[in-house]
Amino acid sequence: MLQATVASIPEAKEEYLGSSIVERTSRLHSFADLGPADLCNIHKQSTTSKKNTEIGTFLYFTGVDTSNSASIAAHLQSLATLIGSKSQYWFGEKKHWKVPELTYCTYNAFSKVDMRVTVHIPGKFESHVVNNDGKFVHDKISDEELDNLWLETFVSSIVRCMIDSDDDDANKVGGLVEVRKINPFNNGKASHKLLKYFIEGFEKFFWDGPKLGCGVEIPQPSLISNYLVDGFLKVIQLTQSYDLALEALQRLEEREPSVITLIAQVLLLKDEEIKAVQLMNEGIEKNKRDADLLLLQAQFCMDKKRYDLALHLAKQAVKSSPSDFKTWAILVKAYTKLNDFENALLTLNSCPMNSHKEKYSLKRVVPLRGGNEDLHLPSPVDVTLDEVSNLQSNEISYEQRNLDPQLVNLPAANLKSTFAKAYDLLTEIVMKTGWESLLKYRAKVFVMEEEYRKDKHANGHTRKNSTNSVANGGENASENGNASENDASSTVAIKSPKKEINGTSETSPSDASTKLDESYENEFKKKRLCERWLDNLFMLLYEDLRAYTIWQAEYVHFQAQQMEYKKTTLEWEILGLIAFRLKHFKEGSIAFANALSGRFSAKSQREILKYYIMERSKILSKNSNNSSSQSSNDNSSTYTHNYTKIVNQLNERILESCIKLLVWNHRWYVDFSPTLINTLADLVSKEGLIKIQSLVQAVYSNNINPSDNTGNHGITDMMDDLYTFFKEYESLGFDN
Amino acid sequence: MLQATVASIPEAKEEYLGSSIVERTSRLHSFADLGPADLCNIHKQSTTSKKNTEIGTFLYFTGVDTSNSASIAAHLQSLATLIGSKSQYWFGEKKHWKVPELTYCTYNAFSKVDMRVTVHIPGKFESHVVNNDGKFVHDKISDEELDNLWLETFVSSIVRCMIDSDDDDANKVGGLVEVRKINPFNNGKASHKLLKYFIEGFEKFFWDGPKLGCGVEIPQPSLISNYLVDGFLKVIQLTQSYDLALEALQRLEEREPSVITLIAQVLLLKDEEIKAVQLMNEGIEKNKRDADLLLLQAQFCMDKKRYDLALHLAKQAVKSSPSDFKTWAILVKAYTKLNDFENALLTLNSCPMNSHKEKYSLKRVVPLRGGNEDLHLPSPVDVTLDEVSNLQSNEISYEQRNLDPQLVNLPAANLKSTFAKAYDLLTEIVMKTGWESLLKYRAKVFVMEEEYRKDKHANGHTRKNSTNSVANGGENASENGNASENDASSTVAIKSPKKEINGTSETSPSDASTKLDESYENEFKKKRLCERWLDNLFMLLYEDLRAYTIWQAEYVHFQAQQMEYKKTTLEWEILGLIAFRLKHFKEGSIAFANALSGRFSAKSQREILKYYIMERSKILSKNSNNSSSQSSNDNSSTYTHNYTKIVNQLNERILESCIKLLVWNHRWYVDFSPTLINTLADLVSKEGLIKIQSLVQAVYSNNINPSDNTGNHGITDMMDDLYTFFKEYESLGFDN
Amino acid sequence: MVEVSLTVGKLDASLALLLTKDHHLIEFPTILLPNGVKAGSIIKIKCDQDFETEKEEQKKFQEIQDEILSTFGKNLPKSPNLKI
Amino acid sequence: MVEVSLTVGKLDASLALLLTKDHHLIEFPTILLPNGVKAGSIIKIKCDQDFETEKEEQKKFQEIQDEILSTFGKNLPKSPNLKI
Repeated sequence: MLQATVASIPEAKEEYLGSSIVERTSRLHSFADLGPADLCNIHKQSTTSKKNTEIGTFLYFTGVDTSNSASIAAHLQSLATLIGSKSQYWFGEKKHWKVPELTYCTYNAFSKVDMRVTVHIPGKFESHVVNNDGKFVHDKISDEELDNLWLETFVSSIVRCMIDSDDDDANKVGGLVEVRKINPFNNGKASHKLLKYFIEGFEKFFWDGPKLGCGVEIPQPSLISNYLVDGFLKVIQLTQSYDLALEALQRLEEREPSVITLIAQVLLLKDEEIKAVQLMNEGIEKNKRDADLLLLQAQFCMDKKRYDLALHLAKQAVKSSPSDFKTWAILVKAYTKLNDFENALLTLNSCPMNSHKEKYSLKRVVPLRGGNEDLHLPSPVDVTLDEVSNLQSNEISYEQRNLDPQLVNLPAANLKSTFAKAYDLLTEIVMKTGWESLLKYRAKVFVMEEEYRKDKHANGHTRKNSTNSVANGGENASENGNASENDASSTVAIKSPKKEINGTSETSPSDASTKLDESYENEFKKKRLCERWLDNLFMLLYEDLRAYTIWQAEYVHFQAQQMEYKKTTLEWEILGLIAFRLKHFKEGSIAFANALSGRFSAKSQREILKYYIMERSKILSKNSNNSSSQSSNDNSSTYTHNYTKIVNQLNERILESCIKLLVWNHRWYVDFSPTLINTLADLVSKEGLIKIQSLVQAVYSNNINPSDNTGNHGITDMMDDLYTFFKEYESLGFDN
Repeated sequence: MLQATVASIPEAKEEYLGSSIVERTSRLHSFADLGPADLCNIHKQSTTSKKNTEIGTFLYFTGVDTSNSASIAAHLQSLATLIGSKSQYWFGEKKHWKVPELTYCTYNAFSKVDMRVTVHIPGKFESHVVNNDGKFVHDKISDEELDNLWLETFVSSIVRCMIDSDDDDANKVGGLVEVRKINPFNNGKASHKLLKYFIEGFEKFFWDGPKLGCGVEIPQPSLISNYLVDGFLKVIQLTQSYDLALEALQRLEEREPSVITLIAQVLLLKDEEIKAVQLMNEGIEKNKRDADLLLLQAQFCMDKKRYDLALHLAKQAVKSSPSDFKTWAILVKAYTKLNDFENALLTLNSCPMNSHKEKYSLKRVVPLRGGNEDLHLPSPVDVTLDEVSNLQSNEISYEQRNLDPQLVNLPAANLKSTFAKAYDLLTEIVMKTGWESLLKYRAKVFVMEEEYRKDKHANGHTRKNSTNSVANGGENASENGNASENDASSTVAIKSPKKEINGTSETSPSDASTKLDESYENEFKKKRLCERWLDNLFMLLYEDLRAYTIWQAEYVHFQAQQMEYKKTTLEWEILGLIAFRLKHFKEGSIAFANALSGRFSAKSQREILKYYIMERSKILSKNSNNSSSQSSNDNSSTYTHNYTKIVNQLNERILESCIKLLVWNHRWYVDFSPTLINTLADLVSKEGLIKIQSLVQAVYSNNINPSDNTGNHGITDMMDDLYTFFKEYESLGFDN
Repeated sequence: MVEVSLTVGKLDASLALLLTKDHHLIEFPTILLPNGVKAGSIIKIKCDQDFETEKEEQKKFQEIQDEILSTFGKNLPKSPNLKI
Repeated sequence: MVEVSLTVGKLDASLALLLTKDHHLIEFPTILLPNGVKAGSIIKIKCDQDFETEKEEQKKFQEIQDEILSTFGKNLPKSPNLKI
């Protein structure tokens, strides 16, 4: 197994000894939902310097076993040993540290208390419970209550480490880097015990799940939709422990019928499709307004390409839960798939927006007073792959400084929450209609907000003010005359017909209302007002399409001139992201491949990995159709040959992408990436572990090509860890 | 006339020569509505230092004549002469400056351009027009267009200086202090020309008025309600030029019938009540849905104490413009006056909130890089009154540091926009009902939001999200469990009955909706949901009442013990503000008087001035009733004697307050305070100029009591300026 | 006259969310819904112009205007303005 | 059945603001208003439960459920899983 090294521990300097704990305490009352990552405070003494001065550092953790104080103490002990075992470069100086004391804080999101363990070396360890006000409440707690608090804490920790998205770049600008992420379930036999303990905790605290918060698609957490449930399902998928999950869920269902949705979800994960379908049907018979179940059934029908059935279910879901974004969203999707674009736009316009919520992500609790100067970010040397590990940040900042201004800050890239999801729905529509037709559909169903901008109505009394937090671009532009005129000239194609009324008469209230009264009976009455946020999304869509079109046109032009179309990695990456937003996946994948041919980029790598997986599943589903219809065909064997070749190629690319991303994550102290593990598990289930092992062995045995930036080290060890994990949980394909 | 001295010019140091202009240019695109104050950039050379180094400073102006480039050049020229005429202390060093160059920028809010004049000394002056993008567009403009731009600029300037509230403390913490405010109409004969020019401009640009924005009570500016109209009416009131105004408005009315509201307003200002009533009646005959006119008529009936008539008009106003705050507000007031508290609460709950808008106030355009270290804030010595001019800031900061924690940050004090106005409506209700009855009325008409907190509905689909920017206290508290529990214990009296459903079942969607279905038909159906912001206002009201009650109880207790009830000026001031918010004006005035007995405070002085005026008008209206009914009474002469004494006393206090505030404003470079001028003009109209003059002469001849902190200097000169103004515009009473 | 069929999507304390066939979302006060309506119920709404009430209200409003005019808009003999 | 009288306070492109006697403010789609209605008009709204349509919709929904079950919920003979 890969042993943690001292170079895998990032640290930040404290302002004064213990200040990070003081800061955390002062912010306890502001922790919402899942709360922040665990915090570890380390006291360090230099053994080399004469004076016996102590300094304090801290870092964050996820995935550490927090099921009781003893296991945390053991973690701290081994951390102290690790740091004390070797000298290290510390802000340019070689230092040998001794660690006399460490404190670990982990947030119990159920009871809203901070659980803390302090280890003295040499000496004993002690633990504390700190409430929201920063007061120690340990004394007032019975042993039984304390056990319960620890179980809650453990469940909170696991949910946090599962929900914390590994889609994001581990090293994004200004983000949290002084954090180490560990796989909580990759600890041999012991982790089986932890898994069972977690499922036990899930069952026990299921009723408190809403306390942990929920994602952006629903306004309020419910018993069935919340982070506890999300985390639980992710654990089940990761460890493929479907039967354990089903047992627990069936017990819960006896008390709460709506749990049936979760059972059906696990059955689908387990590939027991028929059982799942039957169960969903039963559930709906019992409660035909169970929106979660209707959604699941609708999604199932979408996956089966029965959009007609999905449409009916989505309609019923909307009727059952009209304030949820996700019920409306699937209705939009169904209409889009059925080419009913007018209804798709009307339903999109009715989607309830949720501007106050953010996706869960780990954030700094202790601010860095000295900025990045306070950070000690060593490079782990145990696992390296030259092109990934040697990436120079000055190269990236050069690209940033010289970025094509057309590509800077395309506002669609910064959409958040439900606005991002609504944009996704809109691009699905434009993908099928094209821009010009989309505008026609829009004009057919909507009266545009700007025709009514003067309208007093737009203020207190409508839902429109929910949109004020949309990307700033649009809002600012409309606030001052000139800017919006300039804007108009650049996006002239997007503007709806100019107002005919002008100046004077338009602003006269009596006048305007008379005008409206006269005309409303005809055209306007049949149309609906386009919500301001949707209006804004059309604007952003136009900008994305413009950037995309310019790129494609330039590319053709350069090809005609037989000139090289040169872009930096960062520029290719942005173009790729635009293309992906617009669902031009092929073009996007070319851009990402170009980006990666320049240098490694985690984002491009992750996006192209998605593309490979998408392509493979397209080919696999085409083949399963072909194999039934063409089995008697003459070309069968050539077909099979080609097919095998393409799939093998894609699998190799997927494996390569995973490995590069694992190395990148490892360099940034992230040794737990559920998405990548799931991708590899899927590969193992399709190809068998033996084949994967030998592929890795062939390409990544240490130090093959040290000359051409593909030199590497430790990758097979890193992968061995994952093989062990697959074997431990008997992942599909682990035994062949 | 009071000549400006070099000590009346505050300055701020620029980062580099001309940087203030660069900053302003870069922010031009973000100027909204009226835009910021004029900016003056000054280049200064020290004549004493050997090296010929130039530094740059800047300050803001309002009230400068910006009707053409020559008048601005003249203003700059005299500023340069003033600075060059004398040496001055400059950051602790005696310096003699020469000014080789000055630039003046003034924003044209109609055409959204910045008009600039630069004067070189010696040399010529030049002017520029800068558009939103910071580009010079002077070349493309014809002479005629340029004249038009200057007229727009002048009107913008005058409106800015009238709208800029002089209610606010001139020297509030963190506010703009590097600004000098001048009375644009106190310039002898010349100012008559300016006044005519302004009215001409008003008439010409009336149709573009909405471009200048509007206050918080309406969501969007209209032709009749906007800052241009507000500024116009203020100028008319200040200069009492009603006939000029009526001529212009009558011409406008021919094209736009809704102008009738403004004509009626001017008639009321002019005290031509019967004409105004007839005109309002005519206007309503023509358009019975003219909300502005209905509002004016309703307000008139309120003033006449005919609340029954006002109620009908307010109802019609709401029906005519249901998205305006102000129509609903007067309906609430009418119900409150009629003791119909249930309807008062229901209509209050329907008031459309406007959380995005702020009151217009002058803001910094050029940030101070070095904070207050960059500010040169000399003390004018030409007009002083010891207790006002010698106020020490360390005394105030001592009081701030030692402030009673109970009085720190009472959230009702920080309400903004329509929320502050709604709170005012609520305190009017509680003033009549008392707290306990108010709670009963509330329980009778509302279902409380918290009973439905889990409710998904509260998200995208209701008007409730308009309230998210309400004072943070409430919002935060509800976001994390413990905090809101703590909160509950302190405000337990305000909480509505605890939820009966608990934990598990409450969060189960299917379950909860069944429960609701069963019960909604009875109680809930008849009640209305209390908007979250109103719920929050109840909370704030409770806190204000608690603070008020504690104060009153303590006071009684101390009196019983014959002990002195000791508070600092700041504490008395806060208590006074609480009392005023709660409409306990008598108690508030005592608190302000106590505050002012400790030291001068502009805020307390302003508030107590309001109280004196309120008291006087109460006595005057009581007397006009008495004089008709009791004229044959025996006590008549004693009554008249007492009455005269009280009114005289109040008038003296009003005069004293005005003078102190004028001195305070002058110390902070503010030589234009419309509210104070109007108050004094009112005094002159009641008492005659001669009496006021002799009163001032008697008390404020220079240097009477230099020993007891009432020493003064220049006050009679300052007042002479105002007398000249009154004479110039023939204010009522100027000639006796 | 307009008649339309709507589904009750959600039922709150005072507001119901109604859905039209073409995905209009309407906030509707529950007080205006017939008894017995539940989330999931379908309701029919008929809408008619009410000219009679309009006329009545107009008349009442005219009376108010007349009263205002006769109370405050006539030149009454002014009570002498006492100067003290 | 519930019948209520409302004033049209404001008429927008697609939404009208209606006011009840007791100062409820209702957003109402203009499409549901009768022709000829203006700002200031008074309208009558009648609201009834529509049991017939409820039944129809229920039936249609049941058919969808049945189709889903018969299409995806029966143990069909699996097509052989070719391993290549």
